Parts: sequence; C-alpha cells; structure tokens
Amino acid sequence: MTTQPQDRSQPEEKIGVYVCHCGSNIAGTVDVAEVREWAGQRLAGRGVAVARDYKFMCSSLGQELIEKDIKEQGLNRVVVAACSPHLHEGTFRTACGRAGLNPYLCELVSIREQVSWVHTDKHAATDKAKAVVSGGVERVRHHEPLEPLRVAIHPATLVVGGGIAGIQAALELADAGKKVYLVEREPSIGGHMAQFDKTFPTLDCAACILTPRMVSAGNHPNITLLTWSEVTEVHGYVGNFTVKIKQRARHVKTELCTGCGICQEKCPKKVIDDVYEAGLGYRKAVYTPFPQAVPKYPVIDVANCTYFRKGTCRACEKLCPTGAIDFTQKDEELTVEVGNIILATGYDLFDPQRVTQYGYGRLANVFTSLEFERLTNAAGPTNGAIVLRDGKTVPKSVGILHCVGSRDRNFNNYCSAICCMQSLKFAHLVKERTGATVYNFYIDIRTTAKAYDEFYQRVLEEGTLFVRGRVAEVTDAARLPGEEGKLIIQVEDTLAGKQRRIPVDMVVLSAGLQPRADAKATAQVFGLSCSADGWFIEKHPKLDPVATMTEGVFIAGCVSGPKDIPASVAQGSAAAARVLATIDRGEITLEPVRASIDARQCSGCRICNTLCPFGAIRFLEADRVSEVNPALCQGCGTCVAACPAGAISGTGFSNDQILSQIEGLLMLNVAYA
Amino acid sequence: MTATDVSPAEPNHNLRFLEEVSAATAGVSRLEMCIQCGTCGGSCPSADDMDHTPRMLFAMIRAGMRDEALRSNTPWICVSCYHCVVRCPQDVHIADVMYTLKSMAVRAKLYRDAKAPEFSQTFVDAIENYGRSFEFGLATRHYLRHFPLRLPGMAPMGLGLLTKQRMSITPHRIDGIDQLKAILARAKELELTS
Amino acid sequence: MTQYLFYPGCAMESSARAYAASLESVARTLDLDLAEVKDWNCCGATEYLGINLIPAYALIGRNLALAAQQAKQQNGSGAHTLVASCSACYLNLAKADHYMAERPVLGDRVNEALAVGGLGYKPGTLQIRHLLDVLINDIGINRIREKVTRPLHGLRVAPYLGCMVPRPDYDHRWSDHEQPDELDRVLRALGAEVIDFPLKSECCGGHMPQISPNTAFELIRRLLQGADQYKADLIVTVCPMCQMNLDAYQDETNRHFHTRYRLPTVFFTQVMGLAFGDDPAALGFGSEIVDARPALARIGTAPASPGGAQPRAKIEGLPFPGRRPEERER
Amino acid sequence: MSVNGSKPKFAMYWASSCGGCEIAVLNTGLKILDVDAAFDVVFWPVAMDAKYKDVEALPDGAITLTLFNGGIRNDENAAMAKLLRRKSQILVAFGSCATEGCIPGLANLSPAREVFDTAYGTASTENPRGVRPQPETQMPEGVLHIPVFASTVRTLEQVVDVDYAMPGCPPESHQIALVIDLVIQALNGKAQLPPKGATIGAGASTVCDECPRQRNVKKIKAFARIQELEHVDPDLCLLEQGIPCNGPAIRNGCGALCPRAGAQCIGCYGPAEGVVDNGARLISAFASVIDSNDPVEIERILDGIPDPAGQFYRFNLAGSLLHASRAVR
Amino acid sequence: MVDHEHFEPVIIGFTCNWCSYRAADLAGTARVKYPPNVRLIRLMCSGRLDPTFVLKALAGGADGVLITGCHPGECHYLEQNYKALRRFLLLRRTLVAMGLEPARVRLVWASAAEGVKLAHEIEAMVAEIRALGPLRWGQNGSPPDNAHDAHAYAVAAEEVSA
Repeated sequence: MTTQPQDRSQPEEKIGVYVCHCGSNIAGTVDVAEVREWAGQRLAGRGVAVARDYKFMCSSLGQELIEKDIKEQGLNRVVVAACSPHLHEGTFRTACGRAGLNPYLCELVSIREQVSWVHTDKHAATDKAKAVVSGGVERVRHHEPLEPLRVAIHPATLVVGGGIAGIQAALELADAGKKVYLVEREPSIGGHMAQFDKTFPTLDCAACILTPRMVSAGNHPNITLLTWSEVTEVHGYVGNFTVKIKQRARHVKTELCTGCGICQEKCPKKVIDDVYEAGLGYRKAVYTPFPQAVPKYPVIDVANCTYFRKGTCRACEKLCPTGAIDFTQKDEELTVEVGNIILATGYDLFDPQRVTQYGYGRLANVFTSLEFERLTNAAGPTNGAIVLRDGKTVPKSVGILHCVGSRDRNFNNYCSAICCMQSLKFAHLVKERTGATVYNFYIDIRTTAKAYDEFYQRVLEEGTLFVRGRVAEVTDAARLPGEEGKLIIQVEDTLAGKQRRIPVDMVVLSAGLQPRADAKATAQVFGLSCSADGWFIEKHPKLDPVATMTEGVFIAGCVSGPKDIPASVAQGSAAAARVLATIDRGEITLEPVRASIDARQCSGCRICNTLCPFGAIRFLEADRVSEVNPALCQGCGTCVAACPAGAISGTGFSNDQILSQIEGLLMLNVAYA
Repeated sequence: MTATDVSPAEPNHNLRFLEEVSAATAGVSRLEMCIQCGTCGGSCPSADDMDHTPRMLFAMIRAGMRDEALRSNTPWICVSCYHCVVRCPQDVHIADVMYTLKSMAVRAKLYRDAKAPEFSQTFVDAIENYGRSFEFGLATRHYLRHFPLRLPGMAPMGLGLLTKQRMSITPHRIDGIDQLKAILARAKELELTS
Repeated sequence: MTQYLFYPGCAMESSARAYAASLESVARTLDLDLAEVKDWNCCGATEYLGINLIPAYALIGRNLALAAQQAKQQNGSGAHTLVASCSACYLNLAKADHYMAERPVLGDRVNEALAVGGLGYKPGTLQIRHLLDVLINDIGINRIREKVTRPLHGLRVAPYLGCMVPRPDYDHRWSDHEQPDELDRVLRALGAEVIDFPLKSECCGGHMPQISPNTAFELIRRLLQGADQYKADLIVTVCPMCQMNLDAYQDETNRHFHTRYRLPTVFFTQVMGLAFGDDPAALGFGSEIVDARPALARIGTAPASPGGAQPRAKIEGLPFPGRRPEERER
Repeated sequence: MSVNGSKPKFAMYWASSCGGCEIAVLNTGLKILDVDAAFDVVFWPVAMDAKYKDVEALPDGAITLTLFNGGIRNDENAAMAKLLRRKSQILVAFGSCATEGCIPGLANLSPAREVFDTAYGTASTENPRGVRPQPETQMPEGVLHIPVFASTVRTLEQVVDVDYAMPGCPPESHQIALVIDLVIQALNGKAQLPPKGATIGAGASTVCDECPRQRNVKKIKAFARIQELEHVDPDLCLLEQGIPCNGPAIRNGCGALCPRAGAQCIGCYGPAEGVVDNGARLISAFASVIDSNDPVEIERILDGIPDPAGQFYRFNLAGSLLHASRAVR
Repeated sequence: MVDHEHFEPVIIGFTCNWCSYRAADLAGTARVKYPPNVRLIRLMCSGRLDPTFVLKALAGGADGVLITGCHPGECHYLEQNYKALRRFLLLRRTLVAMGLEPARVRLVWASAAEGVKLAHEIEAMVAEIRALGPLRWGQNGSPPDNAHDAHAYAVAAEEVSA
C-alpha cells in the first residue's frame, strides 16, 4: 500500500536541479536562490546531487552548465525549473542528449507561466516554486530512458475522391514520381466542377481548365485510376495502410472499348441523370456521364438496364463494334498497400425541397443552383440555353436567392461560403445570355477573396438589382394585378423597410453545401471524426488544416467544410506536400508516449477495448489478452487509467511518475528525506 | 435569460430595453440573436398595415428607442400566424415578443389606437368574470363603441349568427370561477421583469 | 380503445356549434372516445397574452392542471393526451406546456399562481394534440376510408388549415409548416377532389375584424380569391375562427372590395359526417351564413378523380423532381 | 533460517475476524497433518489452549511461521500484532481482514460512537439497561479491563512490518495447502521463498483470467443488481449485462468461484499486483465503459449503483488510500 | 474551530497537455493573476486521469482537486474527455459517500484560449475551499495512532454515563 512512504534508503538517482531566473521574469517574484538552496539541502535525501540557479538556463551557457554537471558529476536525472515545457522542453532534452544522457531523463517544470507571472506575493510564490520543483524531482526519479518511435513510410498514396481537390493532390504526387491510387465512386473523375459552365470570378470555362487535368490524371504513368469504385476497408497505420477497394462491374471490357459511344447512342433505355445532370437531363442505361469523361469507358447501370431487369434487349452488345460489352462481369475487390491517404470526397448539395416556402419541387420554374449550372452549360440538356422548365421559354425576369439552407438554424447554421459568388456569377450569365431583369436577394454579400469584390462591382454595373432581404416565400398564388402566371417572390426589402412582392418567371435557389450523406460512414472507415455539422475535423483549423488526428490520413477540399475551387486546389496541393515530406524522409518519428499491456497481468476483461478511438487496442481471442499497437496509439493514456488490473502502463506518464509528482507537490517527500 | 449585461453605469438606460423585453417574454426570446435579415417582415401577411416591419421594430428595440417601439402599431397588427416564427433563421420567438410589446405598451399607456387594447380588455374582463368568452356581448359592445357607422352593415351578419344560434346571449359561468379569480389575482403579482 | 381528454373551447358552444355537432357524430362513427375536461375555462385566445403574461399562462395552466388531474383519476385508461378542436386553444395549451418547460421561471410562477387554487401542472405531463392529428395518426386514413358510404365525388374542396395548427408546431407533429397535407389526405379519403391550395396555411385575419377591419377583409379576400382561382366549390376548415371570418365576414368583404365571392366554408368534421352518410341537419349544415347547399348539390355529379390533386405544372420539357401524387399518399 | 534439531515453530492468531480463516486452514484436510508433522504448533487459540504469557516467554524470532488473520480493531489486536511480529521470523497477513480490513473494515465508514450505538443500542443486542462496555470496571474481585476500541480498523501492515500477504475471505484451502508446502520445502532448502512483501497464495492477474464467461467489447447503458434482473445470461460476462461484477479488478486465485456460480465477484481477493487503490480501479473501469456522453444520462446510469462506497470498497476500505470515511473524526 | 482567515488551501490541479495546460500558459503570458494555492500536473489528456490520482492527492493532504480538460467535442484525442467526465461523476458520488463535500473536486473544461476563464475558475475554487476549511484527510485518513483510539473510546464511554 503506498499510503506508506516510499523507500527511505539513499536513492541511486543523482539529480541535478537548475532554477532559472529568466532575467527578472522569474527572479522578480520568486527567490530563486532560496529555492535552489532549499532543493539542494531538503531534497538531498531524494537524490538531488546538484542544485544551481542561473540567469538564463535556455542560453547556451545555461545549457553547458547542465552538460558539464552530467559529465563531471555523473548526473543521471535533470530537473529544470524555468518556463513552460511547450517552450523549452526540446532545448533541455537536447542538451542532456549532447552530454550523453537519455533526453527523456530530463524534466522541465514551469515556475514562470505557472508561478512568477501569475502570482504577486513573493513569499507564497517562492513556496509554490519549491513545491513545483519538489514535484519535478519526485517525478524525474521514475523517468525511464526512451527512444522515439520510428515508422517506415510506404511510398504509395491513396487519394479518395476524383474531384478537383483529389485530382490536384494526385497529380502533385505523381509528378513528384510517387505512386498514387485515385479512387472515384462515379464512372468518371471530375466531380462537381465538371458540371459547371463558368467559374468565378474570372469566368473561364470549367471544362477548359478541368479537362486537361482530368486527362493527365487519366494518362499519368504513376496514377492508377480506379473509377466506379469505393474503399471498403482500411487496416494498418501511418506508413503501412492496407486498403480494400471494391471495383463495381462496368460490364464493359475496357481493354476492348474504344469509347466510340455507339452503345449509349443505341441504348433504348432513357434515365433521368440525378448525378451529373443534377436531375435536369437524361442519360442512357449504359453511359459515360459526359463526353470528356475520364476514363472514356462507359458503364452499365444495372438497376435500369432492360437486359438486367427483363433479360431481353442486349442492343448495346449486338451493336458494339469491338464486342466490349460483357454482361457477365462481376464486382471485384482489390487490395493495395499505401503509406498515406488523402480524402477529398467533397460535398452534397442541400436539398431545397426542405424549405417548403421556396416551392422547389412544387413550382416548376424554381431551380436549384446545380440545375442552373447545367442549364447554362453548353454541354448541358439545353446546350446552354437559359429557359424555363418547359424547355423553350426564355425568362424575362429571374430572381436569385442566397443562403438557401445556409445560415439557418432550421437547416445548416454555417455559411456555405460559395453561394454569394455563385449567385453573382448566375446574375452575370443571365444578363449576358438573356438580357432578362435579374434580382439577387441576399442577407450579406460576402466577396472576400482575390478579385471577388471587383466581380460584385461588375455585376452591379451590369444592372443586376440587389435586394437586401432574405426571401420569405415564393408562390404562384396571384394576389395583385400582374402577378398571374408568375412566380411571386415575397420579401422585405430591408433597406427600403417595406415588404415587396416581386413577380418573376424563374427562381434560382443558391442551395448551400453540406457533408456527403455517407460522411459518417466514411469517417468510420478511415478512423476520423466529424464535427457536429458533419464535416471532417482538421488537426488544427488554422495551423494544420489538411492533416487529421489520425497520423497518415489527410483531407483536402470540401470534405472539411465549404470551399471554392481555388481553396480546394490549394488544399489538394498542401495535402500532397505533407505526404511527400513523409515519403521523402522515408520514415516518421513519433513521441514515445505510448501505452503497453503486460500480457501476464492482463485478464482479458476487454474493458479497454471500447476506449481507443484510434483502434490501437485489439483483443487476441486465442490468448484472451488485449494488446496495444504502438504505431496506432496516440498516447492519451485513457486505457492506462481504465485498466482494472493495472496491466496497462503508459510511458512518459506512468502511474509512478504522476503519483510521485503528487507526493512531491504536497511536500510529503520532505518528510521521507 | 438575457444577453450580455450592460453596466449600471450605462448612460442611456433604454439600451437595456432589449433585455427588459427579453425578460418579460414567455420562453427564451433569442431577440438578441436577430441578424436583420427581414424574413419576418417578408413573411408577414399584414405588414402593409404596420408602422414598422418586425425587423425594424427589433432594430429599434436594440437601439433603445423605447417610446417609438411601444407606440408602434406593429404588435397590434400582428395576427400571430407564426409564419415569421417558423421561418426565422435565428429562431427568434417573434410572435411572443409582439405580445410582450403589447402588454408593455398597455402598461405604459403608449398605444395610439385604443381599439385593440380595449377589445383585448373587454375580452379579458369577460373571462375574469365568467371564465368563458361569449362573442355576442363582445361583438356588440365592441362594435357599438368603435364602428357605429359599420353597424348597420354588420347587422345582417350579427342577426344571421343570432338566428342560427351561433352567438350565446348569456355567458356561461364556470363553477370554479372563484378559484380562477384567485389564481389570476395571484398571477398578476408575479409578472416577469428583468 | 384509448380515451382522450377533450378541450372544446368557448367557440364550440356558440359560433362553432356545427363543429361540435358534426364532431359528435363523427366520433361516434369512428368510435373515438373524447372525455371533456370538467369545468374548463377559456384559453384566453390571442387576447390575454397581450395584456398580462403570467395571468394569461395561469389561465391556460388551470386547464392543463384540471386535465392532468382528470387523467390521473381515470388512470389505466392511459388518457394523457389532451385533444383540442379549436386551433387557438390547441396552440395556447401546447404553448403553455412548452414554455413552462423551456423557461423554468415561467413554469414556477404559473404553478405559484395555480397553487392558490390548489392546482399545479408539471410541464410534459400531457401530450397536447389537435383533433385532426388524432384522426389521421391514431384513427388512421384507412379507418376513415372504410367508413365512407357516400363518397364526395365531384366536390372540389379547398383544404384550409389556417395558421395555428401547423405552426409553430412545438413537438413536430405536422408534415410541414407551410404546406401540410394532413387535411388533403382526409378529404381525398372521403372521395372529394382536393385542390392543391397554396394558401392552406395562410391567415384568416384572426381577431382583426374587431381591431382593424380593413386588414382583416384583405386577408379574407386573399383566401376567397385563392380558392376561387382554383375553382373550389367549398372551403373546408378545421378552425372556428377561420370558419367565422371566411363565412360570417364574406358579405362584408365583398362589399368592401366590390367583389361577389360565394364560397361556403364548413368544418372538416361536417364533410366527414356527410361522407359517412349522416343527416346533414344533424351535422350542423344550414348554420353557415354562406349557404353550402349549392356546393353540396354537386356531390356525385362527377366520377372519382384518381390522383386527387392536380399537378400544378404539367411536366414537359425538362424533367421535374416535383412531388408526384402517389408520393403524397403515404 | 536455521532449523536446529527441534521442529520449526508454527503459530496462528485471530485478531478482528470471523474465524473463517481458521476453518479454511482446517479445510485443507490431511494437509493439516503435514503441518503437525513439519512444525510444532506453539500458539493457535482456536486449535489448542495457550496463554499470551507463554508467547511472551518465547525468545524473539522463535516462531518460524505465523499466520495472522483478522484486522486491528482494538489495542489488544495491536498488542498481539506487535508481540507476534517480535517473536516470528515469517509473519503472514492471512486473509482479507489482515491484508485489507475486509467486511469489519466497513465500520470505518462510521464513527466509533455510531458503531457502539448500533451494537449496543439497537435490536441487535438485548440491552434494556443501555449498558456500554467500559475500559475499566470496578468489581469485587478487582478492576476488570477490556480492550480499548480504536477509531478505525487497520490492516496488519498498517501496524507492523509484514513479510507476506495472503488474500481471500477466506483464502482458498488449496491455496493454503500450496503455501504450507512451499514453506516446508523452503525449510528443507528445496525451494526459494518469494521476496519479502510479496502476495502469496494467489495469482497476479484478475478474476476474469479464470472466469469462463464469454466477454465482448463492453458498452453499458444501465447498471442493475443481479436480483433486479429478469433474465441473466449464464454464459455472458456479468458486467456486460450491467451487473456490477468486481472481477475485472480483483486478484485471481479463487478460480472465479462466484461468477461460475452465477453471482458477481464482490472482491474478496483484493487488488491485483501493484494496484494502489482497488476502489479507484473499479470506479475508473466501470465509468469508462458507460455508453453515454450526456451528463444527465450518465447520472441516470450511475443511479444503478446505489452504494458506491460499498460497491467499490467492500473489502478494501481499511487498506485503501482514504482508509476511512470523513465522518470518522 | 478553523481559522479560515489564515488557512491557505492546497489544491492539486490536473491539466490536459493540449488545452488546459496551454490555458495556464496563456494566463501566464497574459499576466493574469490568480491565487498561488493551486499546483498543476500535466497529463496528455483528461482521459489519463486515474481516480487514484485524486484519492492520492486528497489522502496526501490536498484540500481540493481541480480536474480540467478540453471542452466536450473538442478533445485532442477525439472523445477521451467524455471518459474523464464519466469517471469524474462516479468518483464524486463515491467521495460524497465517504463524507467529502462535492465542491472539493471540481471538473472544468478550458480550451487553450481560455486562460482568463481558467484563472477565474481557480480563484472561485480557492475561495470556495477556503470557506469549507481544511480537509486534513492526510492526518485523519492515514492509519490513526493510539491517542486516537483512547479518544474515540472516551466518546463512546461518556455516551453511557450520560
């Protein structure tokens, strides 16, 4: 029972205690000389062999002081009482290392941030400093020599998601000569960007800038493109992931297919394309989503294919000039080894049917932003003609609504970031192509990036009418003369302070972005966590935006929150850079703060099994004991604290270290000494 | 229950008006959360007849324009259809704030048009005396008072309702009227304030 | 069969007698057991809240307390659901129950006041629901359809809920805040042709006729105009206040705007009773100011309309991910 | 140690305990004859007549092996502990009372005053005159002394230096047999005694190690005492069924008797090797596998453990870090 | 009884390396003042907090224990602070059953940015514990000496005479 004092025998530890003045930062409030003297005398019995105070311990002279004592006095433990470990722990560990002492046998205790800077009473501050030092001394006695963990990095990388962010990341890595597996769920890469016509603020055509990237991703010798595929399982840890990928049957022999397109032409089955055409256009049961698709090979959509549903037809098979159609193909599962993973799985569009008062789905001429993108796209269902739902009538007036489903506690609290600029882009396109009257209804105009506000100015010049007010409702219930047959936008013009009813022919809803419907499931597969909103969480929102808490798994693009194209591309490159750094180093070193289980004492009760969010603990059925994988362990120590048998120990923060530090802080050690 | 605390040293005590309104409102008003988007003003079916849209009124409250806010006819024109409430992106309890403003105006005698407060008062008197309401007494008393000219026009309707026994001439008094009176008397001593 | 506590509200004894009468016979047909709360008092409508807050809630609180008490006494029957037929009453009861919990200080003071009368109410004790909610979710659309003996084929009805049933909808009981379809589904089950009425949850003007008649008449006009645009024979409502305003003030509104709408407005329980084959007189028909007989005469003049609602825009040209009729009948 | 001519001497003493430990020793069956053969028993109040003065008369260290069971509840217990320590070469804290305080240790939750009131002032004792025992009573024959009652129960280790601890309430007979064998072997130089301070007659892991029940990843939504449950799966880990079984934190060696018999482990074998506070281990383990992050729900789940102090410190209170309730002042 | 004026409580505080310890650092760099009665220990995560540490501190003479961690949902290790919460709630129940005032163990969430908040929490806790007086579990909790016994007995004895 440790209510009993610890062993009273003269300890074999030889501890050096160094009290820093930090100029007057510490010495101004703490009587450092007294602390030094006290430690030298009262803690001699606890192994303190040397006690010194010095103006600036972190200075080279201060460090040499330590190194000298280690060499000459044979110190085997060091306690520095100075500033926060977050500042100089590294400094003093290195100093010890230079003198041939294992760096982890050094303890830095803070008497600046936690004593001199926050207390005023000199006497009390000095007493507390003594306690802090005494705690450090007791703790350091239980330090063990440690080696940082080194993990080798497999040079290949998995990129999940073939949108612009994923393509960018894949190309950066491939161009640097690294192997990349690029996995995409749809038949072609390209993502949402491929659906757009123009991109703000420069208005270059999306296809013109995206297609070349898609092609090089498709042809790149270092990129293995896996479309129509999904990641099903991820095992292993940073440096050595084993990934299972399900490749759905294309029912097209890619080695034979020339991408001539006859099959799609002849396929009798027309299906509404809810993905690429955003529900506004049709595709066939055998299809490539769009002409510039990469790869060029079509897929057969089994759910809609007449042959698969009725057993007849086979038109595509009959007419394929190269005999590439193969109804017998089965889904395949392949396994790849990678060292790092980049997730760029993107976003879903908010479903505006949820905002009933805007009438989407009830009122034919209310469109979503993605529908409108397709409407304006030269390759879209109307060849770029902006027309009403009837497919012919050109609108004379168009209302564009901002913040649909965003900045709204009834739906998504956050700002979707891209809608302002997108709406301005729409306004410009409508003006340019139809000359119609355009209204923008907004709460705030957020044009914060380079050349964005200039674009706002331009749209103002073009005569788009801006109404500051969040639209209350869109209705076809005419109330006043001139409203019949129109869509009436009812809104408070908050700058005029009046309610207005504005009749228009077409309404476009700038629907917000939201996490993929299956984001939670994806997060589980890759061992990540989602925020309350459902976006993936970065390691640090500012300083480490593309890393995650799981070593070796990075994120890029909208997967971590709404972003426009420039930001997504930047993140793709950033994630690639982070990966490259580890690949080029060949290995990464991890702090040796890890948990380990003593199999002899483990009873296999499995209490610890639920506790590790990083999956570092697994239960060995055969031996009926649990074990910790040090590469997955992040060192939080939760399992150590939970083990009922006391079978789990944590390096760097062992029970002995902490319990002794408590005794030290409470000055119980002085009694033993 | 209210937003940030304004120091007592605050020169213009009206800047605490928003807190007062919040405190006196049923539920958690969230008035301080208004982002002035105008969803309420846009949704309001009777906005045309209002001095100020609800949004403006909230801005005035925030600005401490106590008298102007309490004099506004807006709360009295509010038909409590709750369109603004369900659409408000900030979940402000708009309709309930309107009730609060009415009762404040009544207490401060700041309403301009006596019709509404007096109608409410007649209605409430009926409840406090009988425990139930009875349109006939109400309607007649109220119309005689406010729309003498309309009365002939309304007569057929009133008669219609009467002949079709859709108006009770005599009020129904509940058994527990004394209990109710006692409860309401006590309740009046317990009003919410900041 | 579960028993429900029932809060009729003042209007049911006067202006909405037809509602009371028709509900009685419909309840009999669907054997719906409604136990009236003993010695209930007025809910204060929208008036008391604008005068005093705590008294207004105490007034409602007394009803909740009495109902809860009654629920306790007839324990076993499991009747802790309080049903209201009047929208304003429904909202006030639900609101008090909700806010007494959301703002404890309100709850405490209300109970402090109730204590004087030896009463008290713990928020959440009762489940407060509107009659229509109970009919469609507990009795069920099929049960209603089964009981139809005289389908209302040929009758074009505008389903009109008004504001206070689907909003604010404190415990999320309704399909939508703007375009709820519960009433549509009931009426379709009765065989009526239900128009997709965009104004179904707009305001009838409430107490405005007494306060600012012009405001009220405009709101009434909008509804009549809307129903007329969609060629409805009849407006069907669930709320005494709505029925009163649309029916009793229709002449006045016409006079005010020089229009000549003749749109009878009746309670949904009345048309239910009709479809169940009850005697119109017993259902309170005839008590409406705008005569419903011409409209009712159309019953049976047309065959059953399949889908019910007309798709509001014919789907041609570009695909339209609109709700399709079959989706609406869950 | 030297075994010059005469047989090594054996002693067993009971301080504050129930006597179960003695029964357990006798339950070793024929083994008891080996004891008699290998030792001459100089002091064993339960088994033979002996006087304290006889023990005092022995030279220090004359007794080779003393099994001391029972906690230290009064000054007589303390005096005997000190005496036997002086006279013994090997002093074994034998059984739960001596090693960790056991059930009598639960008295540390109440001040002496309450203990007395309960013992002499309630239905538990027929005591119409409300007599309370006195340290000294004047009798015609002279002054009578009875032991002075301590404020708390202490473990043997908290009073004297102890060589080995042998847990269990009582220690399992087969474990006792093994220990006796070991000592005899050691005396004949055929075996090595474990290092001083070791726990003997038990395993180093915990009860789950010997428990045959199926165990899975644990997520607990509700705790319930076994008698409150309609159905208990006979093959599934009890803790997973919400039954607060102390097995995961209790030293093995008993063979998981209780869980095998369908009852939860209540913890008589004490903490596993190197554990500082048994209760803390249980608190941490149980809390860790509660399946909720919502404070309100967690509290509701914890209501399923109505007596935490009793649940987590039933046997270990006297030996725990806190040792006694604050009320004991 | 206790001279609360001159009683200086000793509080052991456990901090999380990623949030509350950095909050303490921040309080320092911002020169926010708080009473010197608290002595902090750095853990990697509040999930590392073994109830033994708290018992050890209390039994060792601390008058109170402050447990701090990242705000719910902000744990550096995703969700370990929830485990700390669960343990804290059960530990507190046990300590209360052992006669401890609940205020002596306190759980505070403090992000790395909340230096001022942490300082305020410490200030509040010190004041609260000063009001409660010394715990002295060190003396009372550790094995009592014989003087104790006699005293305890005397109490029981005078019960009789009375």
